Amino acid sequence: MAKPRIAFFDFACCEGCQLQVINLEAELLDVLDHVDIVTFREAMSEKSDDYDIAFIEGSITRASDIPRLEKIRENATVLIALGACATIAGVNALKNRRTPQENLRIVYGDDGDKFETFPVRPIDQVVEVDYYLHGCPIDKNEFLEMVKALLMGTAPKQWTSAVCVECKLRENECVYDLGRLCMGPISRGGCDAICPAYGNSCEACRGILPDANIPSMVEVLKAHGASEAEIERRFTNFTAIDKLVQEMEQPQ
Amino acid sequence: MSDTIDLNIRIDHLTRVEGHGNIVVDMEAGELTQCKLEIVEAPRFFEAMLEGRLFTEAPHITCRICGICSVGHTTAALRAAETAIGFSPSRQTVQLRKAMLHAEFIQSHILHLYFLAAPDFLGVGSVIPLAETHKDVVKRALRLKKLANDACAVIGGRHVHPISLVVGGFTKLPTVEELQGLRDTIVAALPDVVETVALFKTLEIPHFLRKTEYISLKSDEEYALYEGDIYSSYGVMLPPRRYRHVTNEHVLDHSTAKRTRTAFGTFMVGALARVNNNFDQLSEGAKAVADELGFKTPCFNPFMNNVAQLIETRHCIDDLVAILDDLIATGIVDEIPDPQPKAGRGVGAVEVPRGILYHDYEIDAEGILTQVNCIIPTGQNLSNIEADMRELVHEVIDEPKDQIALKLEMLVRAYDPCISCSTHILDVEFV
Amino acid sequence: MPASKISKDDLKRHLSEKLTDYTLVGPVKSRLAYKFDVISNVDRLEIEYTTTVLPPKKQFMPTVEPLIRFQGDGTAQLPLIPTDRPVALVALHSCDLIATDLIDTIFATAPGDPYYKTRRENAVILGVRCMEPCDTHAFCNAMGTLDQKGGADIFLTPLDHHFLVEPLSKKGETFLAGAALSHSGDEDAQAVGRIANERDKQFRSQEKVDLKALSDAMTTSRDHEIWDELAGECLACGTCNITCPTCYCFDMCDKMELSLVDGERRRSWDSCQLREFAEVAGGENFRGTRADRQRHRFFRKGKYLFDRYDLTGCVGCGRCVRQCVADIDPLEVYQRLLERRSARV
Amino acid sequence: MSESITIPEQTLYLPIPTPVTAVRMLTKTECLITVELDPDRIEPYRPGQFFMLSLPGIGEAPISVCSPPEAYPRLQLCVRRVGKVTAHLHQLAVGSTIGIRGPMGNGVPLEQLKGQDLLIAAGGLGMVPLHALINHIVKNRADYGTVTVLYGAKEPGELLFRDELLQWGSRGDLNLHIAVNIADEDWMGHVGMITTLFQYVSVDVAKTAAVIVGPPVMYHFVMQEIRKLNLPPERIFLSLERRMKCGVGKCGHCQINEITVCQDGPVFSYDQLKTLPEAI
Ligand SMILES: Cc1cc2nc3c(=O)[nH]c(=O)nc-3n(C[C@H](O)[C@H](O)[C@H](O)COP(=O)(O)OP(=O)(O)OC[C@H]3O[C@@H](n4cnc5c(N)ncnc54)[C@H](O)[C@@H]3O)c2cc1C
Ligand code: SF4
Ligand code: SF4
Ligand code: SF4
Repeated sequence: MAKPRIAFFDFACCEGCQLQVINLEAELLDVLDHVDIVTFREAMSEKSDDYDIAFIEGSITRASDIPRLEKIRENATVLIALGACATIAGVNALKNRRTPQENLRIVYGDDGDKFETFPVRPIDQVVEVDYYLHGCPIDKNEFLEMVKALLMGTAPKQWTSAVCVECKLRENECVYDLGRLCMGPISRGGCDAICPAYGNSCEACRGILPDANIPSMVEVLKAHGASEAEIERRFTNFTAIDKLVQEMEQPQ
Repeated sequence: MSDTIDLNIRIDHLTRVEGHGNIVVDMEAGELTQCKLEIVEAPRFFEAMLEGRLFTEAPHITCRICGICSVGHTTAALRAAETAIGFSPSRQTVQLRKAMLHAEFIQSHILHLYFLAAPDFLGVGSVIPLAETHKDVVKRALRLKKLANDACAVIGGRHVHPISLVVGGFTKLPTVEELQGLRDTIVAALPDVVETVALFKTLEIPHFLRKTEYISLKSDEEYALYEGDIYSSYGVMLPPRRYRHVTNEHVLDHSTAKRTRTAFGTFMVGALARVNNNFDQLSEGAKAVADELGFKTPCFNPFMNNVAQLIETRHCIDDLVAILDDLIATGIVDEIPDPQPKAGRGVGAVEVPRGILYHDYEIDAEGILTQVNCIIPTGQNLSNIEADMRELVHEVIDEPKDQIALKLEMLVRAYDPCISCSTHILDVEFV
Repeated sequence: MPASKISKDDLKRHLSEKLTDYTLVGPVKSRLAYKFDVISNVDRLEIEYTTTVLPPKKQFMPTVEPLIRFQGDGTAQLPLIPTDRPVALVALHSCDLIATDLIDTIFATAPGDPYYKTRRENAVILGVRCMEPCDTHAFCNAMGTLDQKGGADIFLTPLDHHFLVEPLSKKGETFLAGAALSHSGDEDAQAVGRIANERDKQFRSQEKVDLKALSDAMTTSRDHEIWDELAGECLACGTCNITCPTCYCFDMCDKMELSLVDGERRRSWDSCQLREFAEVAGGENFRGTRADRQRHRFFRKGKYLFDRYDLTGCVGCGRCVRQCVADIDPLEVYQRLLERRSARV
Repeated sequence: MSESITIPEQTLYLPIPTPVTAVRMLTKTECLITVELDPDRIEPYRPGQFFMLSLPGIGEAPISVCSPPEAYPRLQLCVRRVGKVTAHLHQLAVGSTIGIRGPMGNGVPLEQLKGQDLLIAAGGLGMVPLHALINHIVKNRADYGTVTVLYGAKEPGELLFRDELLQWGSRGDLNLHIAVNIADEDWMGHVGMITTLFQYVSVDVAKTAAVIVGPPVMYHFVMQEIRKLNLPPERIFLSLERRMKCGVGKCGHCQINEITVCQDGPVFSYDQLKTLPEAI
């Protein structure tokens, strides 16, 4: 069987997710036994338009990104959103809280009009996405599992349970008990609760679960002393674009 | 001879660098009409995102500016925020942060040397063919990289977007046993560093000299990475809060002082600048590496930035071991960070692998960020890269076009530019 | 066997000596909470502690464990569970002892679970009496599990400077061989009685839950408004199940190595509060709402297991309410259900 | 029944490698897989029982017995492609090996059905276990009284076992009624929900048992019709589908009240189900 051909592409992002792939130090060479990486700009000069699986990193932030992404979708059999920027617009979506003009003025002052920008979108708002690899950054082991599943011709696991599940399985002390707030109860897991395991809050970088009980989460945050503004911040770190969150913010 | 030459070079989406950039060179009848490094990376508006957020969020948001320098951004953010609220972290916190930063230097330099730069010298397109032809070399690179990543995992949870580093200290502290384990693995890896030096000794670094100004941090205490004053090889020393004097001259500031400095031309930050400026404070091991690779200060060859990175890799490994020894000897005390907001302004100036990184925050009494400015090293280097490119084109103009293109690419890559970082690139507007 | 005791130092010494033959597992302290962990230095062991994050069940059924190993040649093998060294599981509270009893019953009911049984049989359990409520969440007294000795092989009662020691099985006696035991007189038994009396008053509720009445109350409470109220609060995060000593549901999934031929079929703890738990092909979900799932959770504790095995599925350890960020409290739920029942009767 | 082999606990979760001897597509989404069981390791099965089919690295899925007990040690399984495991089962090649655990569950109480008139109602994939039952009845026709089979499918293309349906229909000793919700051009038969077939049914309440298998929604409507027939609840049998992971009563996924569907079911009398809220 011919090795599947894999390509990586990046849009607006920090390229940390691609770095996580390179960070698979112990497994990288074995992965290369199973697949051909044909495009990976961050790490190689070779390029090709002939690939089976495309991993897309980054958010779409300007009109000129769209045809490029559409072209990739056309070429690829399987298209995977790699990391929070691509799956849920991630930290980039923070900019959507202001108009593009305001953003340009704040950062570039009078030079602002030299740039094109529009409200940030995750890539599934532009093309169809087959699978999601969530996280900011992605978990490199989850990437490996995804590659294995694809090689076996089966659907990769897409998480539907909360971060708390993995957090408790690791036997972490709840960070609420350490006096911090945490979005773990309503956030998509798959990260092995790495942030709470290191004593810090879950910031929902994998997005909020589709059937999350947002009103109750708000109550929990309040009960732990969070102000309205603080709650708003918690809900918008990585999920400013989340439909559920935006609905919550709509005045009743 | 060159006055009859027409030359057109366009390298779109330069590879093996962080972020998207194009090289454009146009020569008509020997006259260089265009010679630039175009930045096509989508702007990301981090400063705008940060305004209105809480100061404690800054490290976790700004590290997302760049995955490769994410510890660097975290550190700059921590330092800016703590300076603004007038908080001094404990010695233990500082030591652990320095260890993280060292690990990032090792990881970033190794990545650049083996994965991004070496393929040029070995005449291949990437590390992937090397995995076939030079399996041992690739494995060694991966081992060294893993070492750095493991260090970050032990101390901060992970390298890309570290977790436990927060304003005030750490949300979780490593145990002495973990630090001891880490120390042992690092020491065991020293032969890999020696091999790396031996490998780079065999590679031929292009000979190209152009005098420029080197800017880095400088400290009386140590080889300045985590903190220090801003120092120029032309002898100027400035406190971090006056960083705009070095960063903003070209476009925004038209003061007399500025014009004087413009007379010096462009400047370089990064490994070469640091090694040039602070050579004496390197570890003995690092000095030996310099010796072995024939590095002499001052060095005006930008291609030698790769060698400077290798020297620093050794320094960071040596110093990391020293820090770990110190932490193991003193033991780890549980501290729960609890920084309180206070109105103020703070500049965090930190050396990251590619040069000085500045974060400048203004915080109100509630701890809300009201003004944010981040200046990244690659933004500072851009003009210098272009100045080098212009001179290099003239030197190599007689070579075949693909050779010229390759040399230009190698030059740009030698700077290890990190274009994703370029949130503020337009301070040096030239597109 | 006459009542005996051992000084606290001697017990420590004895445990330390046992390290040569036994793998010692007991509570250790992390930052604020305790957890069961392998102990190589007895100084780390905290015999008097507040209930752990996860229950000791993880000792017999790890949170993730391989059930099958696949081999390149297409065959499947059973992973070996090493039993060369017995495990001494130290300082289980009464609630955890009773919970262990319950899971023993279920995982030994034909067909028995070989992995659980192997580990369980390989372990000697040292129970320890709680001399004060471990915190304000526990309600073991209300569930009737306080002071129970359940599946323990040895039961310890801490007094000022020594422990009363009751061996309860052959395994327990073997473990105690060579320990510096001395005779314990009536005054010790009286002291225990006195302390217990004081202790009982400190629990947050003094009332005992009538288990039979609770099961009956549940039978008529399917449409109680409480389920919707709980659904409003519950975040479906699964914490309550994962931390419960009597929950044993698991998921199974395969994890292959990069060779794609070698690999494992693993089971990992699961939670009935998660949306997908009861979903089948075609999208049908038999407990699609949080209300359905909360009801299932509590019925399982108070009714299903009781009806089937005559055991309480809730031992009052308080782990779930302690760790539920939405503060959902089983005791309150039971009381509400019982209230309506008594209002009706 | 032959003497049962007790599964040693040690091999509770261990799939037995079993050769695939035939694979045939029945419809666009269902295929029929035939395997040869190892009689030393896998005991005979009954209609209504199921097996766990296992593929290394992909997972396991509970699949009903589709062939009559008489076929043992041959076993047929009819699989609808809905997800991971089932998709891979569709790609099986003759000569390959799959892992099998089972038989599991109680199965249809054949002893109780003996001598009775039978009303059998199959909705969609529910025909799979009932195919095993009907074939058993056909092979032992004298043991049963009048047999009526109602079969409802969404559309003609989804009808399973079309050849056999023809045979059954032409036997004369089986009353077979088929309904499709949506007809196509070639469909000459009845159009409507399976419930509309009850107009053809008349039963002798004194000696009729009913066996019903179908998707959850179907139970709701079919039970309304069945109740009209006044059959005693203990002579009405239904098979339930639930999520299952272990198949041996441990994993908790298929629990309804105090019972587990995999161990105490999947076949239940209506009598039992009445006291099991949530069951249907
Ligand atoms: C007793 C019993 C007998 C069955 N008999 C047959 C049969 O004869 N033929 C047939 O085609 N199907 C049968 N099924 C259904 C079959 O088991 C599921 O379709 C199959 O497990 C789906 O697995 P998958 O890996 O292909 O799907 P997945 O990719 O895992 O998921 C697809 C969908 O199937 C659901 N699902 C996953 N696992 C299970 C599971 N273990 N049980 C039920 N649903 C699940 C998921 O919720 C999801 O909606 C039976 C189910 C039961 C409980
Ligand atoms: S998801 Fe996070 S780590 Fe990945 S590219 Fe985006 S910002 Fe970087
Ligand atoms: S720390 Fe966060 S993820 Fe972990 S249990 Fe607590 S709320 Fe859940
Ligand atoms: S722990 Fe609390 S919030 Fe989480 S699932 Fe259980 S009851 Fe719901």
